[in-house]
Amino acid sequence: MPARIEVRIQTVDFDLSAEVSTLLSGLRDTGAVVTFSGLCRSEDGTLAALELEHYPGMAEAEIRRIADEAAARWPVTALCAIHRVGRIAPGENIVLVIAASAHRQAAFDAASFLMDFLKSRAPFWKKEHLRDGSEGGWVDAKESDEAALRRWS
Amino acid sequence: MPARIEVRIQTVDFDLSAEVSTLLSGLRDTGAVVTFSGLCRSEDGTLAALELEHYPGMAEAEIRRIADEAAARWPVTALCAIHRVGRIAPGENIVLVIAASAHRQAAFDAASFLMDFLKSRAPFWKKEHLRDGSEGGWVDAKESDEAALRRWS
Amino acid sequence: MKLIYFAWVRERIGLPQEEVELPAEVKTVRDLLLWLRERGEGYEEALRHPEAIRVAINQEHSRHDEPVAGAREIALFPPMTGG
Amino acid sequence: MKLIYFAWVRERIGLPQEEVELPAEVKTVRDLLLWLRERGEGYEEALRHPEAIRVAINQEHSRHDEPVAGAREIALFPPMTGG
Repeated sequence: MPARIEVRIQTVDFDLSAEVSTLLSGLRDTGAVVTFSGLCRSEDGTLAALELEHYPGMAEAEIRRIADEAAARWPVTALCAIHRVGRIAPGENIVLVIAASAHRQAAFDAASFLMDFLKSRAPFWKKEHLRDGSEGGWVDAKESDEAALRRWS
Repeated sequence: MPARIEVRIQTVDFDLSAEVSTLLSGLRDTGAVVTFSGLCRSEDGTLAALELEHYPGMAEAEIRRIADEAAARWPVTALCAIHRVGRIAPGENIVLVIAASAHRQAAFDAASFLMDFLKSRAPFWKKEHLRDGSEGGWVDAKESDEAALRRWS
Repeated sequence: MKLIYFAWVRERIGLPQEEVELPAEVKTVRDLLLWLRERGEGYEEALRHPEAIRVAINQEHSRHDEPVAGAREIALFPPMTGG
Repeated sequence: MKLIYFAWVRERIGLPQEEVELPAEVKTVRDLLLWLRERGEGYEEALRHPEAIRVAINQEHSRHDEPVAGAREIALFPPMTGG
């Protein structure tokens, strides 16, 4: 049976339990579920909010291509990726990835792969708004994120 | 600040969202949360339930030793492990591990480490009850679980 | 052909998107970036380091040596910072 | 000294726990397993392959060559299958 794949981009927050139970409903033989939640950090209290911009159409398509690749590499029963856009305050969720499989290693690997590629390949950009009212500017891409892709090749 | 560590053994089910939000409440600078849920599989519909036995006292202590080791190896802000005991039906949760950190790789590694050691070092045993009314017997330990520990040494 | 800009590329150029007619000598993504850079101050500022710009043709990542012929939609943006 | 049994070790021996007085010649975990094995049919069945038995002294895993002297509580069980 092909893996169930769910990809969403939305402004509203999501609930971890609800997303996991919806994704797994009716699926048999799932023994392991790994979730990754990416949260907006406060940056020592200096950050008022992040503003998330994306490329509509391509963002969904690119995440789906990454998920299809993960499903081809590991025996997962379901994969889900939800990315928020718009204004996000410290402590709030930015992104959720879920990977389900019969066994734990495939679930861990697929979730980690999905996050690594989502970070460096999916067309999203973060801008910082600071608590002192100024614009912190666009967040720079990190070399460590690009480097993280190499372990999968 | 030392990592917040929560270890519980209980018969009742747990809620993923509630456990994550309780664990993270008031914690700053957490940007990444990885959860692992281990579920009871149906084994192609042959399984009626698993019965989980544990060594009270040692089970909590051993999981805490594993969590302390994980907190020493990775810069985590919080770790949680909840293991159910008693009778568990297919589709239900058996175990939950949560690892929180500023960055994603530490959260993935700590959660994976915690699960690997919990599986082979924490004193829990599974017995199968089959749908045809017979006892399926005690689940055998897997060599692959023992092998999984070696990648952390 | 439709060009779309995101993040600081969009802010510096001052437009979210535009329709352009490419001259015949613009054959690759790199040619496009160098041609656009000549269109004004905002373009010059956005594309000063063309090698840093990521490009998608018809919503798929493309390298700078790929041809632009036949593209419906080309997007220019900085390295991604989602997740 | 208190001995505690779990899973199929408990089922085969037929007891969840018991108090025993160890003879002086039982010095290590391995000695204990071999001594227990002589106590009856259930013990013989549970401990037929002593090398497969996991042992905890005072609620910490121990190797078979460790001494048992001074232990308050020794637990015998099969390889763990939690998680």
